[in-house]
Amino acid sequence: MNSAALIIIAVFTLAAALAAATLRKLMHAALSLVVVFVGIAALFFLLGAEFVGLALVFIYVGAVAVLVVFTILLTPRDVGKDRGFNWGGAIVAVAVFGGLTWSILNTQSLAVVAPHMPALTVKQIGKTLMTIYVWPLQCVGLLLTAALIGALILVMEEKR
Amino acid sequence: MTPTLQIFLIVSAALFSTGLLAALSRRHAIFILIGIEMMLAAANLNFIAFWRFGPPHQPPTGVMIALFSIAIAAAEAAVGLAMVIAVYRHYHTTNVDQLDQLRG
Amino acid sequence: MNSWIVTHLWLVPAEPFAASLAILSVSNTRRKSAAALAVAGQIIALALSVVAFVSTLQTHGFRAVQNFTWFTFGDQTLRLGFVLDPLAAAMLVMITVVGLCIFVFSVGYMAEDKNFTRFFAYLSFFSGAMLGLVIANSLLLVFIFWELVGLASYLLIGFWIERPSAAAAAKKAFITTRIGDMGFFLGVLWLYDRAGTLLFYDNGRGCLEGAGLAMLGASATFVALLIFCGAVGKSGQFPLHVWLPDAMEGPTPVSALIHAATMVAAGVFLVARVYPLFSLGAISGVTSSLTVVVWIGVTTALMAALIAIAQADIKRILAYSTVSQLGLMMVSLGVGGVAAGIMHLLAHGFFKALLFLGAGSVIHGCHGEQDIRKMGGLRRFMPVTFMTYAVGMMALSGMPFFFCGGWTKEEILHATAHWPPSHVPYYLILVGVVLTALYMTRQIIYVFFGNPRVAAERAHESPRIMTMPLIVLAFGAILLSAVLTPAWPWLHGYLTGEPTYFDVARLIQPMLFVSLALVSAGVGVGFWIYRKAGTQDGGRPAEVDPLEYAQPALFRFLANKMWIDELYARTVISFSWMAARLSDWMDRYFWDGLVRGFGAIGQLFGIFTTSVDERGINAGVDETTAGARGLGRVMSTAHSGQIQTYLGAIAIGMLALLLLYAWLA
Amino acid sequence: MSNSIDQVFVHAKQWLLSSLTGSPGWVVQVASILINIFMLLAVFLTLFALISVLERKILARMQNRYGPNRVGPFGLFQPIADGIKMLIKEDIVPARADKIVHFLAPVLIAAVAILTLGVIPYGRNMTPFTIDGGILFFFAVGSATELAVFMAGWGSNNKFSMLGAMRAIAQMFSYELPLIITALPVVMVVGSLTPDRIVAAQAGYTFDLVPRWFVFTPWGAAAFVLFFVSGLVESNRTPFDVPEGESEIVAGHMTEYSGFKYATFFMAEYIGMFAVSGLAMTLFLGGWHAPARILEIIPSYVWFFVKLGSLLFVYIWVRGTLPRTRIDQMMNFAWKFMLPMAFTCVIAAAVWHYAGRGLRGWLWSFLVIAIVYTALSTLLDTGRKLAPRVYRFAE
Repeated sequence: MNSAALIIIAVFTLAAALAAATLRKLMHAALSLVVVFVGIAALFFLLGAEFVGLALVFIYVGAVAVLVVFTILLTPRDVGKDRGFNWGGAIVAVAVFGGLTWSILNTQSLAVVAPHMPALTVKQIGKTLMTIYVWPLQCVGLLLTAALIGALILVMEEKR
Repeated sequence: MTPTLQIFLIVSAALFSTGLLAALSRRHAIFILIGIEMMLAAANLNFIAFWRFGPPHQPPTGVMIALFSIAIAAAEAAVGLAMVIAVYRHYHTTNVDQLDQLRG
Repeated sequence: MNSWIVTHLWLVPAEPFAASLAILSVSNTRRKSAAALAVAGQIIALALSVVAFVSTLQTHGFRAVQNFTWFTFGDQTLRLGFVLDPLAAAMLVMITVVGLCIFVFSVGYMAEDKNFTRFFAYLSFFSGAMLGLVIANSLLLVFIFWELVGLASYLLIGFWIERPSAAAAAKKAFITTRIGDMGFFLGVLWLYDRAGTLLFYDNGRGCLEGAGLAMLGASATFVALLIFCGAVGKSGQFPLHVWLPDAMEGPTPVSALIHAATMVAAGVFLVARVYPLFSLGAISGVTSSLTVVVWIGVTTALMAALIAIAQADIKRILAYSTVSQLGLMMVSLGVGGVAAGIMHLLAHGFFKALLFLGAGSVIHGCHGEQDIRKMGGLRRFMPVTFMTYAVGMMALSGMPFFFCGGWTKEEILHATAHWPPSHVPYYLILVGVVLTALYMTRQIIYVFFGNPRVAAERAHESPRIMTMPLIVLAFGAILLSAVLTPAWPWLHGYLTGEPTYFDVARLIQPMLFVSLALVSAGVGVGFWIYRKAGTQDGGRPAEVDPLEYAQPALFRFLANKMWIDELYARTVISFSWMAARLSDWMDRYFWDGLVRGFGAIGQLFGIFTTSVDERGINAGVDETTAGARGLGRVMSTAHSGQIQTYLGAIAIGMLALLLLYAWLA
Repeated sequence: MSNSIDQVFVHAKQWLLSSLTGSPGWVVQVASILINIFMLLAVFLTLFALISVLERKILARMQNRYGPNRVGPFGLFQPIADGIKMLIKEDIVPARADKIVHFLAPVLIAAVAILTLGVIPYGRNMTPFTIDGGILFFFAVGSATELAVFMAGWGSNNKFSMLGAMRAIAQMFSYELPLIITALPVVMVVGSLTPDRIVAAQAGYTFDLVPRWFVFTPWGAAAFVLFFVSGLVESNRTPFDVPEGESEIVAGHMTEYSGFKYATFFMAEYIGMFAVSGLAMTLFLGGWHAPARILEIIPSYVWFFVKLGSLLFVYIWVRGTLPRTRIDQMMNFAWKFMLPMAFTCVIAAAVWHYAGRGLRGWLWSFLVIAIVYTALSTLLDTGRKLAPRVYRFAE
């Protein structure tokens, strides 16, 4: 695992995340979110979870990001207007970050390096998904169907 | 120097906090969703990291949970964005400060 | 072919049922298609019946069953089935032939009716139910079809629903037969309790076979008598015969089909079907249950024949004669002449259908008039009807040689004469035979001879479609006698499974002369008494019956059906009325008072609790709610309604938990 | 002999890398990647130039014209002239445009198109980017095209651009489903998402005659046709070029682009076409495998480019033949026909597998597809018969 690559990707991702949280234009923030997800996918690749990284890119860049930009398109009134910034939220976020970092750094059992591990193949994931996790898989399928129908009904024009 | 688990966790914590920042500080409803997506991604990063740094030759539970979480997050995003559109249609605003009909 | 018809025997009743459904589903203006459907269904059923009949000819005592499981409850399985044996096959052919004739007749008779299609739907429905009844191999299935037949009868008697008398007659028929069916159903239950099966034949395990009968033991008598209750109701035996004459309110083809040829025969058929139950443990052919059957039959036969003499309605006379003949069949079954009884049943089916259709033709010709005293001299206007009616009358009277009724009646007399316990039934039946000839002679004289009276003046012959079935049935009644003669008793052998051979010497035997003498006597006396019926004679006015003039009290007794209806009205019905009044009174004053008393107690308690509630509890609750409301007002300030506040609170809470955990660890 | 010709590029790369022995591992890795990228760009940009001029020539021949024939022999240097023209044109950015997004859109779309090329096996041992989930990578990266199109539409701040982008996204989303689902049966049958494994699974010949390509199974043939049609849509080619229909919305999301940015869009479209064709070949047409055993002496990469060339010719042929469809017809076709048929292919592949992959499986899976196809075409029949168009006012 390459430290240099990790640092580059992490800095890139976090910068994009900060941009997504603070950019004034909503569209730019949404596109920054895409960059964040590409960065996270890269981190997944770095960690050896290629399949999850590809799935993340596939779902977030291909679907969720387009949904977000479409929503921005469909709610045009507030786009581009600055609504101010709630500094209280920033304080809370910084406090949470501080608390988390403090506890992570103070937990000695976390200061481990990665063990050697055989590569996780797609086949392996598929087998696990179809054996141990077959019920969760079905439930997720049901959930996605329900979400699809629910989203459709929510945005459907009301008949008069 | 090879990275330890702590570095990944701190990256994840930073991402989580940034997501929290987006969700807490911005007024537009879509920012809240963006923040939530970032927080979920941070959680996924944690899962993957813990799997990678955990004992080898185990079922890849962390990976599985990350996959399911991605799927569920996609559903959440779809419903959430649909709600944003529905709310916009009804109140003609996406500013969450104005959506306070449930005020006590 | 053989096995095919056995496994597909259900098709026979299915055809008329299907026809019925089809007719109900077409518009009631499509009369031709309705009639065509009904007749087609009947023809197919007839063809299948003939196939079934032919297959039973192959061996003596042929019997094939086809059983299946209807449903399973717990570890019990309820099995139903169909049986094909000579009894069923003969009945199938008789019902379909007679039924077909009646269907065709109805096309002409009901041509003017506005509910033509409904009539044919009911008729087909009835036919299907009756066919199902005769091939059922399970007492339960018999019961099901039995009730369907009852329903069809109810619907058809009350067909002219706009007439109050028809509706009342339908109700009377339905309720009276239901009384008998109650006993039948109890018998079915008892039999199931004892034998554990309701199948008649099931490879030796059926309730009519050795093992099943052995399990019954002494209870067989009671079971048999309970089943006989059903037969009494359906076959119009004393004391439940009262519905049958009233059922003549239905259209005449219905009377012919249901109340002469087929349905009322169901009771006789049932007794014949479960005959092993009756004869279980017989000593020289006599059991207590069979004795009951004999005495009921004798009473019915004689009583109905007597009543028939004094009736004026052409159909009522025939109805009482039906009751009488059914009694005769019961006697035959009771004394052990099962084959004779069934043969008489088959023959009766033909000639009684013929007589009823003839009566229908007469009524049709006289424009709806049913009173024989208003007819007369019709033989000139309605020659075909007269000829066929005469054939039917001869057959019914029991004229030997050429008419089927004669041979079967003679055989019944034969069987009764040798009944060990008593000779009384034999002599009473002889009287019945004479009376039968007498009242038939009376009827024919009134209707066809003499001068035309009020209703007969503009009479006309019926159309071809109505006379054709009459002719067919008349030929059937004559030709049937060919297989009934003692010289070649083929039908007897067919039913009993014994081989038959031809012996012309057996043709001449004493009973033949007894029979001939009795019938001649009856006819002769009839001609002598009624020679001047319908005309003024001495001091007697034209409209008064000769017998009434001679014996007014006796005639009134008979004309009023021996006051049995009135007796029932005074006893059974008034008892029910009294019981109902008593129950009503109890309900109104006794139980109602109790309920009201309890109510009052509850009310008092309610008043008490209300006061406690209002004075004591409410005040406390008011204080509490006021406090809660104040607290809620304070708390609600935290509910900003803004999602980000909540989210922030969650984040702070998470942080606090983290710090708490870190502090503890 | 044939083997060394077959592997000549592989050996060349190894020879180049061998000069780096002694350097740290990551240097060699980076060098290897750079060589791959360089080769990919060199080959496919050349191919792009070649195909762009060939398309014009072929279309011209189909329409009884000459086509470009002025620059160089047979007009072959036309792309160079076009390129110079594009480069020196003024780069116009609308004043109200979202400048960053407007700039990033062509970059993203080109990057995505080139990335998808990376996972396709071009010959024996010639896959630039070997990854376990190559097919998934292709679709995952390819799905970013929609985002780029949206960025172009949004960034231009022009209603034609926005409308074109909406149309493009609608049709790409709709046809991405059949595209991915028709790839599924192959993945199911091979049991791998790796392109190399999929190509390897199609090696060999039935009866030494018919190659074991998936296109020769009923489900494979049906899936190939569906995949090809979806590919046409994904690369916005005629008859599905609704998003940039000139007569309706100028040039769709590319309306506000000029000069080199426009050229980049153009290039991305062609490279996307190459990539989809390459994937179609990998999945169904046996990749770089020769169509007969005798022809195996010809190197694998030659076969790949021969097949690619024929597929591209079909693209051009279709463009020269068919008129543009209406957007509603396209959407109906996607959801009512393509998607059910794609699922049918999955089922038919399963049937083929469980019926023994032999003649029996062939017949059964053919039956499944035939039944569903017949049912669908009966159900979707609008009853409108095709007839010559009647010009009421023109005659």
